[in-house]
Amino acid sequence: MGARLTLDRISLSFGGVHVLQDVGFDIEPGSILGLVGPNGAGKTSLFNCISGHYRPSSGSILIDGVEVLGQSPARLVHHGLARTFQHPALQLHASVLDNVLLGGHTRLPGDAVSWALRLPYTWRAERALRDEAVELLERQGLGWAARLSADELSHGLHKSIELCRALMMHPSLLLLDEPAAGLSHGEVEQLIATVRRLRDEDDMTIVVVEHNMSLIARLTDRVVVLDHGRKLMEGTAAQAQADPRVIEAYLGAPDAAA
Amino acid sequence: MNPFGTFIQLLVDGLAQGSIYGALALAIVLVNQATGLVNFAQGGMAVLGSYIGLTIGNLLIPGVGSTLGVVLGIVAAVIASLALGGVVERFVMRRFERAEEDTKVVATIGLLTLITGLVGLIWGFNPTPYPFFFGGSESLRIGDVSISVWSIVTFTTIVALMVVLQILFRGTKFGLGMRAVADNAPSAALAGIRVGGLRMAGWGLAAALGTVAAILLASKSQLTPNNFDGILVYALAAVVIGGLDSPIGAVVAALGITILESLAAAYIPWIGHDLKVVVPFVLVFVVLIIRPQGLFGRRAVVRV
Amino acid sequence: MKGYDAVVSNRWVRLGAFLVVLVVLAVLPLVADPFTNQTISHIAVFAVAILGLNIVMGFTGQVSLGHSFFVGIGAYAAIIPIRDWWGGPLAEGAIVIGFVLSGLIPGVLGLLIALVTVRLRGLALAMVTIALPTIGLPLAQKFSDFTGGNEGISIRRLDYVGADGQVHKGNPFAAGPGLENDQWQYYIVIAIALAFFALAYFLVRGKYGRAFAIVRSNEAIASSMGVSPYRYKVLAFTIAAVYGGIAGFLLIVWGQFTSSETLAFHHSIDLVIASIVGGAGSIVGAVLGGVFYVTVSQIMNGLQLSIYTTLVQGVVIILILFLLPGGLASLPRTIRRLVRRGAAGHSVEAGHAADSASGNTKTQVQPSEERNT
Amino acid sequence: MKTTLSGRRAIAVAASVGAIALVLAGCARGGGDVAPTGEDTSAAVEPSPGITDTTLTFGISTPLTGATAGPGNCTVDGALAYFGTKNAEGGITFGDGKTRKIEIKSYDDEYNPEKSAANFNQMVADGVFAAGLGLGTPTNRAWREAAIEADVPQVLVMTGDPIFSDRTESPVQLGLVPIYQQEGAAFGEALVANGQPHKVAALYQNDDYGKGYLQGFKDAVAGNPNIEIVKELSYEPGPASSTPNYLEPQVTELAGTGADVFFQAVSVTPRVVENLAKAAAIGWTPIWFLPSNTASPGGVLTPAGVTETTYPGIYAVGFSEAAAAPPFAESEAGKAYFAAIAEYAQGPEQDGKAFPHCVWSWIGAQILEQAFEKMTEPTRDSFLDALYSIKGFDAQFAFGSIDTTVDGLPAIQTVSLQKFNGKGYTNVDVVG
Repeated sequence: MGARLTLDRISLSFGGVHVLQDVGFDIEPGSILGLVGPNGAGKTSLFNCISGHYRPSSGSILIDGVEVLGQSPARLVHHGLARTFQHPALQLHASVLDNVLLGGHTRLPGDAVSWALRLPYTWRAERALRDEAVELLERQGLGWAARLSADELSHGLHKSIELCRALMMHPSLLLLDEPAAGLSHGEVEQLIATVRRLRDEDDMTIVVVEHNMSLIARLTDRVVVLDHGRKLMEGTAAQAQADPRVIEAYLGAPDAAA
Repeated sequence: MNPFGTFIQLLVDGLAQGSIYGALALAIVLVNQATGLVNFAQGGMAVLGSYIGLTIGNLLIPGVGSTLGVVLGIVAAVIASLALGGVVERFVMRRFERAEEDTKVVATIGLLTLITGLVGLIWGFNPTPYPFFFGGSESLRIGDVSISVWSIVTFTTIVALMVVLQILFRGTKFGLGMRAVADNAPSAALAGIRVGGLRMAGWGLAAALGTVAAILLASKSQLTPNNFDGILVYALAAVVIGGLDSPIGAVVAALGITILESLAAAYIPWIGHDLKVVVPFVLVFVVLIIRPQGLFGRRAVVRV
Repeated sequence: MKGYDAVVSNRWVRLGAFLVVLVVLAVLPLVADPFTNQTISHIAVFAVAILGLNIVMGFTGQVSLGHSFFVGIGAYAAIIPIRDWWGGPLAEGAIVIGFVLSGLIPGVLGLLIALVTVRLRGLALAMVTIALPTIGLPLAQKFSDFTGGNEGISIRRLDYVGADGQVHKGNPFAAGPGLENDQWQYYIVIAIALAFFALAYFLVRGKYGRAFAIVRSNEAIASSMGVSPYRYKVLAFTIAAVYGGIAGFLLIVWGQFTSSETLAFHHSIDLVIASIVGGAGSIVGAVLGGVFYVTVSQIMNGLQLSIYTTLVQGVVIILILFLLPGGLASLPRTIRRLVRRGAAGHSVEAGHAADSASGNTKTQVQPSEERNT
Repeated sequence: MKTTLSGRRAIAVAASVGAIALVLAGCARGGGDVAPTGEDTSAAVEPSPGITDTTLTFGISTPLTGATAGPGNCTVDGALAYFGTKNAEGGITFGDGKTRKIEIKSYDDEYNPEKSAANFNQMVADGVFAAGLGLGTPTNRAWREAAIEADVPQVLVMTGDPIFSDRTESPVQLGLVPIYQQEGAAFGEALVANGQPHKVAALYQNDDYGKGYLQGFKDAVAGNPNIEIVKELSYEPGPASSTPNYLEPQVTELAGTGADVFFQAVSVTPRVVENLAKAAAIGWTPIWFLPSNTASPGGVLTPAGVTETTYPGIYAVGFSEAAAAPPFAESEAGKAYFAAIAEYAQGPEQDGKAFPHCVWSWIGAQILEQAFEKMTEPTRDSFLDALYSIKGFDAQFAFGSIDTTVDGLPAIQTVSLQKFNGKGYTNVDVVG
């Protein structure tokens, strides 16, 4: 079941610079929200607020009605939140499988002593997780890469692996930070299919930060447009593309709107 | 000597000894600003520099007379250290530019081991007196308190160096460039700053500074290969307390911990001289917990 | 499925190799001369200490320059109960108490210190860890009535009252019939060291290994995965302290002596150097580090060139950092890489395009275990 | 199929290695032990390890690198110089009539007890006949009991720790230099002897060295109301990282007591130099007491800028002539000593006079030679018997004669109180 995410009047500032001002919106469970806006609009900062990496100076963040503002990112995971990063930070010297397994961290039972003693239940949990990860990778068409070292793969594959890692967390709320950046055309198509499937089959709530407006238009149910740390408008992608304020905001950086 | 005289004497002596720690701390700050790492070999390099100066000075003395010989020796030591620092940065530390923090630390520890081994083999382990070119052991008396010429020279030299560095850091293009490099080397490079050159300069200057401190120390208490081992630990404590990016902070902290340590030893009986070394390090704990960037340091913004 | 086959067979090979090592380790002391046994025990003592350092430095990336503090405290925690109680009503129990305390006391101290300090980054943590031996050594000397000060405590010839009511001198780690002391001490040291290596080996695989690795490489991502960097760094620091303490116990088994010197800061530096030379991010590296720590001095002594030891160590560490950043443990991998690059020269991805098109899943298999080893 | 095959193969290899090893184990060490412990009726004595008809190997474990490397290298170099000269003359004629050359093997312990313990194991493996002369209390203590267990003589160690000369505690040991208490007591007795009232300030290293000196002094002045110890300060010693950087605060604090005698048991040369200069600078001019290892005229007093008139008296306890004093260098023996050091020393930049330990080691070597000449069998027992029975031997550079027959005292026992005369030291009996 997807989570409902409600933001209310989120403000964030660094050393007197207002990065976000009174941003708020609400996402229906099981829908895809696009977060768009020109460079420096505050999209990633907002992401970081939701995922707990930044602490907003005021406002409220509710996941399924529970206030999570001020909780550490590691705590937020227990609210069903998972995210990807603009630059996928994988363990380059670890295998793809190990990278993906990391996503299942919180689902593994046992303390350090049990694991050091290799008690049978830790062992079994690890094996079950491993099977699940292999299956997930195979579903993404990455089964062949499971045992390769991450640094032997391309950027596009890193993005896919990172997504798998996030999916291993069984999230109800998934934040994707520029998932299509640097992907080839074919990879983008695959991404769209995957994200749609997550919404339709797994009923996930998904927030996507993306520059690529055509991708946003195809993928999202609604969009929120940010500019200079403020919410410019909220609506469907078509409404946003037609909105004069949005066009004006992008005019300063026309290439970004491409 | 009356109790008040003792107190003042402890303060005065603390300032002089603390200046030595401060100078090394200053060198550590300089390297940190230039290359973003902490150089554990700073003390070893300083000792190496002063041995070079001593050797050159001794070679010159028969020809040019003792005072000039010593002065030229010191000049030679400073020049040699500048070169040494630059060379070490360029050909050793440059390799670890992108390495992780612990690798860099270990690289400088390796450097320290190498230099210590080398100095011991070349110059031996005998404590060697270092000539001072004017009456270093003379002292002035003000009431009960005596202030040695050495103390005055040391203190003023270090304070002058600190001021020069502070101006260099905050007020010149060179310092600005250095800070830009420390903050973000790639963008500094894009902005046309010669990152490599600045780093070499930072290391060279730091090595020269350390050598000045080592010579000052040696002129009081002889030169040995391990002269700076204990002092390095104090200098690091000073850097942490004062803040890694603040020349003034480093020197003030160095003076502060030295004086505090002496006073605690003299006036808090259960600490005494046995446990006075504990004082600066407990202070390190306290400062780090309350103000992790150091008393004078600026807080770094953590980016995700 | 064929990929799995390869891994399984690989595991059998590994198991076989492990059994060989085990058998050799078990039989060797019966054959070898005492010095060999003592040397191997000595290596094992420091391998355990270095393993602790690897867990905190290599696996979670925290610079610790105070490891000798934990080794020294562990040695005291082991030797003082034995000195005071062995031969009394507690008999051999004193050794067990010493063993438990040698892990427990450093562990608790490590935990307390970590709770306060691991929030600090890089250098600040290094500084705090320097403070540990710097404070610990004068304290140990201050309370010399209890710790023996710099004269130390020796339990090789401990006075005890025997069953006959007479005072005897005895070594708590003297062998029973059929074994020599060096053999007996070897078995104790090796058994405990192996056990702690096994624990570490299992720990850094699976859940905790992945968590440590991500904490080391990217704390922001770690926390997004539900891995609290703070908790895992505290955990690693505490484990390292326990390993240091256990190494202290083993030091007592090996040499039956300790003094305040064991705590000294420069021994921490020696351990850090050994850790890096062996390979900080690796279990095997700890053994190699121990070999380096013990045998370099021995070889230099043997050549009667010990005044060059410091220089040689300095050169070795710089060379290792230049040529083998992963330490000696990474030598096979580096060679493999060089060979592969020389032989194939093709990128894996290029190969993959063809593979996946034809549905062929046979690619180079790199068992994930290898990367941590 | 492949799986099980390679698995079986691996286990088979393991098993066969084990089997071979077990077979080896059965015959190697267990079998070897039986022969020598069998009958003991043969007439010829079985020589101990490390001695042949032409050579004897002597091991020295001492700090050769690190903060204590200076004096540490000296402990090797003095012996190398002495035996180097003797070997060049053809060797030493032993009590059993054979002439042997002495081979010195040195082992670096970095002033680290764990390394010195490892060094002992290595020395045993290298087959040294005996070991000793090494510097340091904790480092020698670390293998004292191991040496007893292994029955390897650990002799003429350079530490004033009394345990090494206690025959019951240390049956195969002997100290070389006077125990610290003796030195402290010598000064105390001389101070009492002058009959004047004195206020004493003390600065000592907080270890067996400093505490031993102070204890000896206190015992000697105990019960004498004339002498009052007004203040005692200490400092924590330790090599390298924890070497105290300066002790001037202590000197300043002690100066505040107005004491007229300064009992200073500090073992770090540069610190003593600083302290001597400091006290003069702040106008405190007490009578000084210096311990034997940091009283060198050339190495300590001259660098401190101290002259005969700076203080009412600088006293040191000596048990050997100081190589840095002019009369030493002018004497025939002194010239021979410096020539030998120049030829045989292995330590870097060794001048033989910066630390007194070179001379002490030279004296130790002479005592060893005495023992070698007296031992009638090539065994450690015979060597120890010979070593423990030297009496009335006047070693070069040592004050008084060597007497190793007294339980509880080291080989060199005669300590003399000496007063600085501007160039070197002259022996005195009374302070003042």
